[in-house]
Amino acid sequence: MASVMTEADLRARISAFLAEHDPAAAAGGGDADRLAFLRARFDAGLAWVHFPAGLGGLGAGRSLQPVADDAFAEAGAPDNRPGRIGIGLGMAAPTILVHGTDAQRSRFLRPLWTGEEVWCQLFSEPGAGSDLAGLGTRARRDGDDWVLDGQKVWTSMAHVARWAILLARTDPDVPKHAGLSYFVLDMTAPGVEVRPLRQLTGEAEFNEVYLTGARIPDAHRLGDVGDGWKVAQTTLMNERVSIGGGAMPREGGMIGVLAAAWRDNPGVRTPGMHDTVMRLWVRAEAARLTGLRVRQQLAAGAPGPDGSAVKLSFATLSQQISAAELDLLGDEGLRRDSWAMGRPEEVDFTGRDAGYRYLRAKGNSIEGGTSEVLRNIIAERVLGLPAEPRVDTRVAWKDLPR
Amino acid sequence: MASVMTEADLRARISAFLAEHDPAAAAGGGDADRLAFLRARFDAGLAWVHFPAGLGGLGAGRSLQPVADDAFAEAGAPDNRPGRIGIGLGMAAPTILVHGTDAQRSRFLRPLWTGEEVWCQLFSEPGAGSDLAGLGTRARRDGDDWVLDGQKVWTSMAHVARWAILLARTDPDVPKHAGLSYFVLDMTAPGVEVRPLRQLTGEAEFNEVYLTGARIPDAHRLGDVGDGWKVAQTTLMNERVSIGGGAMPREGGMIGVLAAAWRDNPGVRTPGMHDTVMRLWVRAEAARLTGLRVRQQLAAGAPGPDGSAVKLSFATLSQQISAAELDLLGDEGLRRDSWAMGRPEEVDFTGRDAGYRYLRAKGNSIEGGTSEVLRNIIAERVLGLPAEPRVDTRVAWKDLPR
Amino acid sequence: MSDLVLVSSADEQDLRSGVRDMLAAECTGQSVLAFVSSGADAYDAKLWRTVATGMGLAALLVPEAQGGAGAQYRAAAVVAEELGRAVAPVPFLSSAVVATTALGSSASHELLGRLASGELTASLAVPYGLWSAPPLLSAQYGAVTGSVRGVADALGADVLLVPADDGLYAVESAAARRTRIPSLDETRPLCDLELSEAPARLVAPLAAVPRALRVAAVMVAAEQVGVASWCLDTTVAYLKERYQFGRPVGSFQALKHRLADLWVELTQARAVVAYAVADLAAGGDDASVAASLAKIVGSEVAVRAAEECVQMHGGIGFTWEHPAHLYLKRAKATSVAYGSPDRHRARLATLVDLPLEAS
Amino acid sequence: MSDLVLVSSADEQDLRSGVRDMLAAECTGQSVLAFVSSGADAYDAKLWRTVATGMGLAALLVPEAQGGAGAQYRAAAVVAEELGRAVAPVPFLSSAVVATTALGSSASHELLGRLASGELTASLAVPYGLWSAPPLLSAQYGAVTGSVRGVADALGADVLLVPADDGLYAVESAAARRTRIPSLDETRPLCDLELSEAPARLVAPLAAVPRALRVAAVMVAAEQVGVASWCLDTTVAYLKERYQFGRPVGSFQALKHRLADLWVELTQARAVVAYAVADLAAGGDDASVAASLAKIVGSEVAVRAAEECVQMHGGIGFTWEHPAHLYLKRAKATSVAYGSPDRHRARLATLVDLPLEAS
Repeated sequence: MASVMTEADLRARISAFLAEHDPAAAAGGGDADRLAFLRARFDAGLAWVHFPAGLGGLGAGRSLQPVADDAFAEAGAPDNRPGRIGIGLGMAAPTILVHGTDAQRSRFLRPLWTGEEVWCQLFSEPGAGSDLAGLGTRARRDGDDWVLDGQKVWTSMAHVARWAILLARTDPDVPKHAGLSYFVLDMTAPGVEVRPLRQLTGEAEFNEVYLTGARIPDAHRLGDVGDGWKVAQTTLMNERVSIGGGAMPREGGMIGVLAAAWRDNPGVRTPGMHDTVMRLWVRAEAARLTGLRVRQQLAAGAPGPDGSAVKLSFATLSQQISAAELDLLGDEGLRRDSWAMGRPEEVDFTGRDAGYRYLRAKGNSIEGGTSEVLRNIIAERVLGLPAEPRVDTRVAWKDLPR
Repeated sequence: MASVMTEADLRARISAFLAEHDPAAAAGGGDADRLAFLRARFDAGLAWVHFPAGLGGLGAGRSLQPVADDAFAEAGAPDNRPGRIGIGLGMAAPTILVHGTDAQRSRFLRPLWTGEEVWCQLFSEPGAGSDLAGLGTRARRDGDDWVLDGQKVWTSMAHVARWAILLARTDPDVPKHAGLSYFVLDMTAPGVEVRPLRQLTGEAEFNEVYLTGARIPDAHRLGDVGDGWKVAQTTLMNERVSIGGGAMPREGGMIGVLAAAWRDNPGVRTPGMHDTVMRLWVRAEAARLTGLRVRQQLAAGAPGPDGSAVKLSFATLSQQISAAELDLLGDEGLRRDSWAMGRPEEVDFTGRDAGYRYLRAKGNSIEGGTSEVLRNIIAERVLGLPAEPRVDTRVAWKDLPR
Repeated sequence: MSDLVLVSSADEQDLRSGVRDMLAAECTGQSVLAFVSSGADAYDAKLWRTVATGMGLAALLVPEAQGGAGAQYRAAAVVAEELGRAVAPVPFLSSAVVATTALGSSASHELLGRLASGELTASLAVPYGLWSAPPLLSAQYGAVTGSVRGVADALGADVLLVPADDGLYAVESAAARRTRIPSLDETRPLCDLELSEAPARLVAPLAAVPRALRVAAVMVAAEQVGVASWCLDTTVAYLKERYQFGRPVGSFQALKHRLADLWVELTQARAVVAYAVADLAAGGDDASVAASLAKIVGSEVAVRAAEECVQMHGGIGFTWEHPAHLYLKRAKATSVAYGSPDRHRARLATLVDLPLEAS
Repeated sequence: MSDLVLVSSADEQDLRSGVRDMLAAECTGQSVLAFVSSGADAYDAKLWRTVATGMGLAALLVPEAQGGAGAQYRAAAVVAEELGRAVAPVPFLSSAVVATTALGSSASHELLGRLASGELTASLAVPYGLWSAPPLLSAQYGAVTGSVRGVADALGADVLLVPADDGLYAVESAAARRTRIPSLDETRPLCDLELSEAPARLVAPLAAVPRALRVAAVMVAAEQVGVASWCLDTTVAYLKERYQFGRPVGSFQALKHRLADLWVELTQARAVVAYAVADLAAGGDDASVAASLAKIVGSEVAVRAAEECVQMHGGIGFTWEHPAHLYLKRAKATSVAYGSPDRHRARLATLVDLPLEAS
């Protein structure tokens, strides 16, 4: 079904909108001005243009979104701080759109997009990392509510989030994939406790979330009872697309940091390190060009599987490059800015000091799907290699060894 | 049980023997003189001194063998051309010693050691490589004989061998490990056909052996019917010990070839290749020192598992080093001596030209147990990591998918 | 440069299918094996007629004025990749790419028309591993004297293009003494050339050589992508059907992960080569960087894929009868052709201002 | 050199057990974590008393004449390895190995006796990454002036050994301005030193420094073997008990193969370090080559083991609460200590006649 909205149509609508709503005034004004502008943009269907009319969009093609974003940016309009609400935009919103009821869509999407309400994701558990479907947080039905007990982990933004998307076990007596349901949890509800989770960089980007009798109204269930795994696929698919995504110039990202370190420190150069730097430069440029090609495939409507290559090589490269930077700098590279426990709301993998970059990069092959899981996915879904013998798919969840 | 034989005892016996049998005359004489000398050495128990008396040995400690070998070599005595009869010495002999009847030991060991009779090994099949226990060559009982049908592969020396150690399936109705028996096959028997197997170097070191109704008297069975897998373990254990074994000086083996290529060709040096050469030099020296340490552990009677590390890294290194040599030499390295199909009886991995070395090294991670199988062994037997789920150990061999 | 098109057009996909179908019929693993085992010919003449004349692919890089198809780099890269996938023993790279590009730098030359039609083949008389300035022979009174070692496809070429003192000369190959070298990759045989006052015509300036080498690096990288892709596909197919331990070998996770990594590397090589080809097609703003990148990444993935192909086939991969070794030899030989990855990284360092020495 | 003993004696095995048992009681992952998290101290003073005084291990490299145990390199390597296995925050390496070796080069010095007893600790005032000639401070009229960046364990040292114009000087550490640097490895903190006419005594010739660095490279390599071995053992144990997909994670072949490779590398590193230590103990015929080899191989295996340890622990390995990161930081920091593998490969190239440039 081809979209009827053309680029010219869209530009006309944006011009009209901007004529009525002064972007500069909104950007220069207070929070209320900013919010009013964003709400108006949403109501005009210019938020995510590929969403349906009435939900912040115009039912336009996905490829037109950059047109809108660029036009608003050029006009100096305030943005919705996408770095802060990435989980809402990238994971919760597409899931609510596909699996939510009309009431859920109307309630959640607008404040999600404007940034009034921050979202977080309560999927991973200490006992369920790569094997997400093995999770054990229980949701028991009680009247019109569900009562939650369990522990979630690796939750970024939980300490500022208003809402969470959450996966819980509603039936332990069936095989693990069949006993899950998907909910929206009010993070301000009683029985929800958020604790910072300090990571090896010293910072605490993430949280642990303890659920002790926390209640969720059944109206905040997304999808049918027992369909949680299916609903979560929508979330995870969108997560993978969003990681390692943006277009970059040559020497963008971590390789630019290493190249600068090389250029700025002629005194530490050696032939061996030169070889290392050049090998990494080539790999980084290859990865960058691959990303460029993936985006062209997407734009051409032929989304190949190459996106998984992008995420996998992003992790490997960021680790190798940050390690090489430390090797290059020698003991000067061991000097950190601080070990204090910060709580950053946005993460810059290339930021701070060389030690931070090296340590933070270790997370890139764990968060959002380990590199091992990604290799399994490539081997089985892309190359069509056979699965390993499975021992966990036909047994009731409660009877699995753990 | 400590050996009573001391090094001094042994040296005295050797001196006495050499006084009676002129080593120089034997070495300088014809084949008959050579053979007479070797037979006498065997009969004096100075062949493999750790073998029992009467079977070429003195029941001495294994660590005394180098004393005997060195003494005979220093005296200029003829040797039994160990490179040509390696399979007999390294694999058949220990297996016959442990599992053979007295009659079998008496018949086979003496001409095996003197080199009168060359042995080969008929284990691998086209359908059973890493999964040796899955082999399909059938042995059916017929009176006092067994009748063999099947195909064996990767048989070095089959074209000159008089005898073969052979593993065949005597019962397809039980799980695969339980249905095997172990035989000695007369390679001159009717129904045994040997064809050269050309390999990617252009040479044919190996053979395929076709068995079509070939008969083996039951008296040439080693171990009980159905115990073939157990008997084969003795053979394979001895194979692994013998691969990658000998002591080497620094820059011995493949790394010496690469180092010489570096020193002899200043015109092709680059910083990048220098880094590669140095990395490999370090790895090769580390592997060499590891071999030295393994031999000290063996001599101290504490044979650690480090021997598997030696075989695995030998394969990896020989491949990387020979590849680096080609990279270093550029198009000059592409010049081969010849593609003619030779039939070498002894193999020198470091011989011929750079292209030969690169190609031949590819076999090092396949022959005598693939590197993948070796990694499984290290992971499970050394590190104690759990086995993968098995689907093939409780099913009758004939019902396995293949 | 980010508006270069890195994905295939429908026409390019059609061309790919056409070439692949033809090769599936006329250039199988077994036929190449038979070609190499006999060691008799310099190239597969029948196959070359189909490629060059039948399908008109020798004309892709010949200017239209000389009867060619114009500088169709994107199409030529498709052909190079498919020929690599089949380790086809034909002089497409050496004659239709390298020699043709070198000649094409001259204003016009009647030789080009004959190369375009497939009537003649030519070979640039430089060592196969050349990546910088060529060794120059001596040219006097319309005759060339000297020797060149290890020239690709010169054995079967009708014309040699010889870099000499003041330009590139064309020499009838019959006027040269050619000695075939048993070469690691017998699908692209090397020979040594001796010229003794061989009659020669000046056909292009010496500047034609580096340009031809740049195009060669890109096209050989496309070929390497084809080599790698055959190796990956063949290994995956084999591991699906080969059973050991009661399971398809392809279900073992260690192999799966290595193949996943290989696929990632191949995906990246495709993108890098697509970029280098697109840049050439668009006029070559970034030609030096792109060519070196492509040659590095293509060489590495081809060698790795071929090595994994041999290893993962186990014993059968080590035999002469299985075609895997043809790919291993091609991959390793082309990895040093027109400059090894190491040489190209050194060049790249200068181009992108990451020098070893302080400036 | 091949008659050097590369396996442990019974005495060495007893020493290893003794140190390991003590550390299991007094230096756990949780105690080191608490030490690092507080960031208050320069080293764990209580643990150091046990190591240095209680077990007498500070005396291992002190000559017998100065109240030490003689140059017991083999024993010192056992201790270094076990302290590495526990990422123990004590100045054994910097004081009992590096400073002691530097001082030991002088004929005799009363300081040595006090270092041997554990009464005092000392630190050689050179940058932690030093691998060639040290930066020299200025010495005049019995006082030293200048600064040194990034000195290991100087923060808690009583005495600084400062390389200056004409020799190595001893300075009371209170006479220096010391600034603690938040360092990647807080179990061996770095600080910057500023000396302004600090009273100083000449205690050894400058030649003491390269010798101390050579011994340091070997002993830090032993420590790295300990780091790697903790990482491998801990990962293997975790993967046996951690279930995902209804199976122990350690049954997944891709992880098994990576750990098998790591074990091979560790086995080799053990052999290389054993060789370097045995060579030192035997007088050091091959000391330069052996030290560089050990530092390269030890650094690489420690970093790889620690990186695999973090990765294979998944999320928990990325947290502050799990001790894996202590090993990652120690491994990475010691990989540049006393010269990175890259620097040592460059040195080795000269030593074994594999020069980059034509001679």
